[in-house]
Amino acid sequence: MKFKLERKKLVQIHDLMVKSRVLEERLIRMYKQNDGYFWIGGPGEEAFSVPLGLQVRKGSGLDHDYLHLHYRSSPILLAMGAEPIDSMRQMKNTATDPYSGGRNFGNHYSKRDWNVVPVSSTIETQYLTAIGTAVAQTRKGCKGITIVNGGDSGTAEGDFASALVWASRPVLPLPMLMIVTNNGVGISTPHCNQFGGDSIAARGNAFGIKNRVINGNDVEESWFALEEAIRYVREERKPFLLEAKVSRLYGHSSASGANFVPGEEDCLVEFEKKLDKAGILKRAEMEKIREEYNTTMLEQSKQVKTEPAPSGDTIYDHVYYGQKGRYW
Amino acid sequence: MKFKLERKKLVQIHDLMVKSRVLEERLIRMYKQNDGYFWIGGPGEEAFSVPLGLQVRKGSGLDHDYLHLHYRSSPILLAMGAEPIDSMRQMKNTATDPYSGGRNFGNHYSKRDWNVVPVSSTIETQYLTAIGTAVAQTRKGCKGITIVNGGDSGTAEGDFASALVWASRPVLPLPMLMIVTNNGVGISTPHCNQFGGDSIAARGNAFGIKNRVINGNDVEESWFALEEAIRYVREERKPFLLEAKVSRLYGHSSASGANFVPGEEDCLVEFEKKLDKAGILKRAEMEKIREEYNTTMLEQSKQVKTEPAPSGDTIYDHVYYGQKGRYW
Amino acid sequence: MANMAQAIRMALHYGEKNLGLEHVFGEDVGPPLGGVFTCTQGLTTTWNSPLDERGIVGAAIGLGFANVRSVAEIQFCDYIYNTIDLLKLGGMSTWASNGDWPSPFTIMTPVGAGIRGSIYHSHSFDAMMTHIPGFKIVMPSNPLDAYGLMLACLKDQNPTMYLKPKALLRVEGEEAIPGEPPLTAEGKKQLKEMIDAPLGDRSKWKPKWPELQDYTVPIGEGKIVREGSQVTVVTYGRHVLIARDVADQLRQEGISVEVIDMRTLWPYDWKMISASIQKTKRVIFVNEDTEVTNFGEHLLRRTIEEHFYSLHARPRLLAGAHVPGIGLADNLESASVPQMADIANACREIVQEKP
Amino acid sequence: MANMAQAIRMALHYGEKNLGLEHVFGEDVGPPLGGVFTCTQGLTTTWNSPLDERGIVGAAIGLGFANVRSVAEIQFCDYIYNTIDLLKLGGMSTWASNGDWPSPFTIMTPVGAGIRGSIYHSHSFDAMMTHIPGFKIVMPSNPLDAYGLMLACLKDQNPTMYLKPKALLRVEGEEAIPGEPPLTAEGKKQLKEMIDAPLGDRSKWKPKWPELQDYTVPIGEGKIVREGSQVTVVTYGRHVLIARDVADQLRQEGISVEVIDMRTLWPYDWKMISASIQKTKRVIFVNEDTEVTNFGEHLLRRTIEEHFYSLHARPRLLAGAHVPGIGLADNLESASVPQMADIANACREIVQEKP
Ligand SMILES: Cc1ncc(C[n+]2csc(CCOP(=O)(O)OP(=O)(O)O)c2C)c(N)n1
Ligand SMILES: Cc1ncc(C[n+]2csc(CCOP(=O)(O)OP(=O)(O)O)c2C)c(N)n1
Ligand SMILES: [Mg+2]
Ligand SMILES: [Mg+2]
Repeated sequence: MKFKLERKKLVQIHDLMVKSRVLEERLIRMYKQNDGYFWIGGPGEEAFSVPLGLQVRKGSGLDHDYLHLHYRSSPILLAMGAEPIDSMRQMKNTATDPYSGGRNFGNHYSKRDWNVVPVSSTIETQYLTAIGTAVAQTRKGCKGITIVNGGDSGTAEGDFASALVWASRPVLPLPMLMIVTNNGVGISTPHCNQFGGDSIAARGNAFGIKNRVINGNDVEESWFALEEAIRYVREERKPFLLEAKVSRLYGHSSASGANFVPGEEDCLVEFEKKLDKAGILKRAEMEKIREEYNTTMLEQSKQVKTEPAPSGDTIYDHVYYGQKGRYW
Repeated sequence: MKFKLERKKLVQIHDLMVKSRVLEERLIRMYKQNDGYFWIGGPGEEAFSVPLGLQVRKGSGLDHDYLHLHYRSSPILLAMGAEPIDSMRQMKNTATDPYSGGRNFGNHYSKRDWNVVPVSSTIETQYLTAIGTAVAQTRKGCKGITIVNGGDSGTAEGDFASALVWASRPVLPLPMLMIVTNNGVGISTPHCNQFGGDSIAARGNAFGIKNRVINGNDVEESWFALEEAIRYVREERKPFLLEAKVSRLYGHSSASGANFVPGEEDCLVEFEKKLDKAGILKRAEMEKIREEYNTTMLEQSKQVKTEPAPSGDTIYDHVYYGQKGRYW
Repeated sequence: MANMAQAIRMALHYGEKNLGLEHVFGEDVGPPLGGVFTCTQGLTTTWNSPLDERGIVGAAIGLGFANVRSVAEIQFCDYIYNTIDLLKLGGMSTWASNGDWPSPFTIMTPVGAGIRGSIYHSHSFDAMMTHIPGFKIVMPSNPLDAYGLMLACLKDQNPTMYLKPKALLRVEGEEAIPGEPPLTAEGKKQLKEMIDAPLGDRSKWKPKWPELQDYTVPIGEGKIVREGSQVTVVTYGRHVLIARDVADQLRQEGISVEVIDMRTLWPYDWKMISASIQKTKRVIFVNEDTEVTNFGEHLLRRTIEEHFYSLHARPRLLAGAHVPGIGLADNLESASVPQMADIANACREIVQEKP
Repeated sequence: MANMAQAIRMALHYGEKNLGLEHVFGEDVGPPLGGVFTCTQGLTTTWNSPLDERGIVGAAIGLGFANVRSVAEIQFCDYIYNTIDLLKLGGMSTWASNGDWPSPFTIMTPVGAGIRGSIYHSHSFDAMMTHIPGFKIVMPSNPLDAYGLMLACLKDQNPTMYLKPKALLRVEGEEAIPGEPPLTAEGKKQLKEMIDAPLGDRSKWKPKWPELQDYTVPIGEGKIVREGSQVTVVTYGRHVLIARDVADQLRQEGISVEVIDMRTLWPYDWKMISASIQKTKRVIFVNEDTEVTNFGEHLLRRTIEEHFYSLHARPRLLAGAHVPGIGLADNLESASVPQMADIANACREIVQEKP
C-alpha cells in the first residue's frame, strides 16, 4: 500500500496518536493508583481525532472553529497543542487544572482561547449548543465553522435530530460539521439492538444534509474525509454529517474497569504496521517515541501530585463571570 | 371520476365530516360570544381524520387501539361516536365536561373507555407517551395498535425523532402508526422556511420505517392509505409513518382570530362536489344535513349554558386516582 | 403610556441599535407575527425558530459562547420545562470552566395566570428557575421597569432570565420610558402608529422608532412601591399591582402596608427586604407559583434565619395551590392562585396577630 | 444483610412474580450489565432502552395508560432534567382527565453526592421533584425500607418516584428482608452467590431467588430512627445515617436528638414531624439539595405556619450550597453539602439557643 499524505504529516500524526494513547494510559494508571476518582477518555479514536485536531482552524472568536466536544476528545485537543500535564491536573482535580480548576472529571476540556466550549457530561446537549455558535457564524464573511462530535448511542436523544433540523433550515443553513464517532456501543448496550436502518449518517438525507460513513480507524481515510467535509462546510456554509466507525479500547470508563478490551481493532497498531511497511518509521523509532512519552508523562504525573487541591471556600467563585466568593 | 368506496360508507363519511365542521364552527361561535376562553380545533382535517376515526379498533385495553392525539382531532372523535355537546361542554368549561371537568381547553379530549389518552397542549409529547402503549402492545397475541398524530412544525421537536428511534428498534419494533398532519404552517411560521428535505415522511427511511405522503384533503386517498397503514401495523406489528397534507381553514386558533381563511383547499367542499357529480348525494340533501346539525348544535350550545360550572373547592380532586379534596 | 409589550419591543430595539443585540429569535418571534404577545414586532434582528425549545435554549447558550448578543424567547413558560437541563447547563458554563467562559444570553418567557389560560398557559416559573444557579432572574411589573430590566440583561455578561408577567403585557405605564411620546391619549395613539404592526399585510410595514434613551434598572435592586409601617408585602410581577391596590384599600381601614416589588428574583435585594421587615416586624410573601418548594418559602426561610427573634407575628406565604395545573373555569383559576381578597385578609390578620 | 442494590433487585423480582411487573427498563438496565449499580441484575423483564431519557419517561407514562406495570430507570438523576415537562405531564394525567385515567408507573433514579461524582453524578432531585404535583415520592435509607417502599410503589395506582441514595446502594441492612438468608457473614455470601451476577460471561447465568415475602412500607409514613427530646432532625436518604450517628455522638455530650427519616417525601408524614416538633420545640431540616427553593424550606415554612408561637429556638435548614454543581475535589464536595460536623454543630447550637 502507499500513503497519500506526505511523510512529515504521517510522522506528525503518528507522534500525536502515540502521545494521546500514552496520555490516556497514564490517566488510567492514575485512576488505578487512586490519583483520580474517575476515568473516561478516547483511546481508540486517535486515527480519526488527531487528523481532526490538526485540521481545525484554531483560535478564538467567530473566524475560528468552535468545538463542542464529548468526553473522548483528548486526541483532538493534543493535536491542537494541549499539554498532557493539564489533563493529568484535571484527572487529579488540582487547583491548577486549567479546564475546570478541579471541579470536573478528566477529559472535560474547556479552552476559550481555542474556542473549545466546556465539555459537559450530558450526552448530546453539545449538538444543541453547537447550533448557537453556528448561527453566530452565519455572519457575513465569517470564516470559522462549528464542529461537534458525540457517540453513536447518544444519537437516540432527540437533540441529535434537533441539530439536523436547525442545521438544514432553508432560510439559514448552518456551517456545522456534525460528527458521530460510532464505536458500536453505549456503555453496555450494543448499537445494533437499538437502531433500525443502516447508518446514522443516513439520517441526514431527509434533511438534504450531505453525509458519509467512514472507517475512523484508518488515518488517511479519516484525514481526507475530514478535509473534504471541512472544506465543504467552510466554503458552502452548509452542514455535513460525518459518521466515523471507531473502537473503544479500554471499555466505557473506569466504571467498567478501564481495562484493555481485546478484539477491537487498534488504530495505532494498524497505523504502525503500515508506517513500518511503507518505511516511514521503523519499529524501533516508534518504540522510542512511546518510551519518551511514557517517561515524560510519568514524571508529569508525579509533578501533578505535588500541586495544590482547590480549597473549599472557592466553591462560589465564577458562578458569574469575574465574581469571586459568596455573592448573596 | 368514480368512487371506490361504497355509497353507504361515503354517505357516512360525509355526514361525519359535516357534523365535525358544524361542531367546530359552533365552537368558534361560542368563543366569539364569550362562551369559552379559547378555541383551537380541526376544521380542514376532516377528509383525513374521519376515515381515521372510522377505522380505529375502538375500545378499552391492549386489544384496542390507543390514541395519542393533538388538539385538532375532533373529526376523529366524532367518527368514533363522540357527542358534539360534550365538546361544547369543554368549550364552556362546565362541570359536566366529560373530558376534563372544565379544567382544560376545548378539543383536549380524554376518554379512557376508548383508549383516548388525555390530549396535552404540549406539542409532540404524545409521540413519547405513544411509545409506552405501543411497548405494552408488543405483548404476545395482542391485536391493538397505537396511533399518534401531530402537526408538521412540531416534528422539529426531538420527540418526533425519539419516536422514530424507539419504534424501529430491531429488538422490539413497535406496532405504532405515526401520523403527521402537515398543513404547511405552525401558528405563523411556514413549514418551507424551517425544514430542509422533501418530506417529513422520508425521515422514516433512515430507520427502516415504512412511510408515505398523501393528500389528506382527499377522502378516498386518505381512507385507503389509512387502511393499508393500519393493516400493516396491526399485522406486521411494525411502525408506519404517514404524512397527510391537510388544510387549516380557520387559522391557528382563536388567538389569531378564528376566522375563515380563504385560499386553502376545503376538503368538505371538494368532497361535496364529487358526491354531487357522482350522484351519491344531491346538493339539497347535503344542505339539509348541515342545516340539521346546525339546528341541533345551536340547541345544544344553549343547553350547555345552563349547566353548572365546577366549584373552586374541587381543584384538588383527582391529583391521585380516586382521591377527592385537599389531601395534604 | 407604552404598555409592557411595547416597552419590551423598544428595549430590544434600543439593544439592536446600541448594545450589539444581533439575534432575537424563538417560535413566531419574527415577521409576520412578531411574537404571540407582539413583543418583537418591527425589530430588525428577529427570526422564527423551529418549534423546538431545546434547540432554542441550546442556540442561546451557543450564541453566548460566541459572545454574540441574543434574546431567545420561549413562547410560554409552560413550554420551557423540556429545557431544564439546558438551563442548568447554561447557568453553569462559567462556573464549570472555572471562570474561563462568560456566557451572555437572555431568555424571555411569559409567565403566570390571570388570563384564563387553562393548564398550559398559566404556569409560573419562579420556583423552578430560582432553584437553578447561574442565572440572573428578573421580572418587571410595569413598562418602565420592563424597559430598564431588559437593558440591564442586555448589558450583563451572564445568562439572564427575563420573566414576562403575561397578564401585564397590555397594561400601560404610569412613568415615561425615556424617549417615548408624551403620556397622553395623543401620545399613546402616536406610539401605536409608530411601532405597532398594522393588521393585514405587514410585508411592507416598517416601524418608526422614537429616539429612545438609555435607562437601566440595575439587576438586584427592588423597589418600594408603597411605603408602610405595619406589614411588608414582598412580591413581583402581576401581584405587585394587586398588592398595591390592597395597600391603597387598607390604608382606608387604617392599616399601613409596605409593598416591595422585587424586580430581580435572583440575586435579590435582601437589603431592602430585610430593612423593611426590621421596620414592620411583619411580612407576607406573595407569588402565584405552586406552594410546595416555592421561592417564597426560600424568602421566608431567610427571614426566619435573620429575623426570627424580632418578628411580631408569624410570617406568611401566599402562593398557588399545589395542583398540577390551573383549571380553566373561573372558579378553578380563582381558587388556585392568590386573589386580592386573600392578600387583604392576610394583611388584616397579621397586623392583629399578637405573639 | 442484603445491601440496598440487592434489596431493590429483590423487590423488583417480587414485583415480577407477584405484582404483575412487566417492564423494567432504562439505559443499561437489562443484561449483561443489569444497571450501573446492579439494581436490576437477573430479573426477567429488564431491557435496555435507547439512550434517551425523554423516550424512557414517555414510555413509562404510556405504559401507565395501558395499565401495564413498569419501572423505568433514569441512570442518574443528573440526567433527568431534560424530562421535567414529561414528569409534570405524567403527574397530571389523572387530574387533567378529571379522574378518568389512573397512571401507575414508577421511575427510579440514583441521587445525591458522597461518592466524588463531580458535577454530573452528584445531583439531588428532591427540590425539583417535590415541586411537581401528582407523584408520590419516596427515598429509602436502608435495604429493608428500600424493599418495602418499592413494593408500595408497585402497588400504587399513581405515578411514583423512587429516589435511590447512590451512596447507600452498597450499604448493608441491619434488619432482615422477609425471606432473605440469615443476617450473618454466611448468609451474606449465600445471597451474593444467589443473586449477584458473576464477573465475566453472564450469558448463561440465572439467579436463584430467595423465597421473598410481601412487605410494604406504606407511602406517607416516616420513621423515628432515634428518639430524643431536645431537638428534632428531619431528613431522608443518606443523611439519615449521618444524623443517626450525630444523635449517638451527641447523646454522649448529654444532648438528646430525635431523628426522623421521612422515607416518603410526598405526601409526607406531617403528623409525625409535627408531633416531634411539638415535643422538642426545636427542629433542623437536613438535605443535600441546593438551598434556594429547597424542599426543606417548604418543611420549615409549614413548621412556621403551625408552630411559630411555640418553638423554643429558630428552626434551621442545613442544605447544599447554592452552586451550579458539586466540584470533584474533596474540599469542594465537602464544602458543598452538609457534613456530619455541620449537623452536630447545628444541634449543639440550637439546644443552647434561648429566645
Ligand atoms: C443525558 C445523559 N444520559 C445518560 C448519560 C450516562 N452515559 C454516559 S456515557 C453513556 C453512553 C454513551 O454512548 P455513546 O453515545 O455511544 O458514546 P460512547 O461512550 O460509546 O463514545 C451514557 C448512557 C449521560 N452522560 N448523559
Ligand atoms: C412544547 C410546545 N411548544 C410550543 C407550543 C405553542 N404552540 C401551540 S400550537 C403551535 C404550532 C404547532 O404547529 P404544528 O405542529 O404545525 O401543528 P398545527 O397547529 O399546524 O396543526 C405552537 C408553537 C406548545 N403548545 N407546545
Ligand atoms: Mg458508542
Ligand atoms: Mg402545522
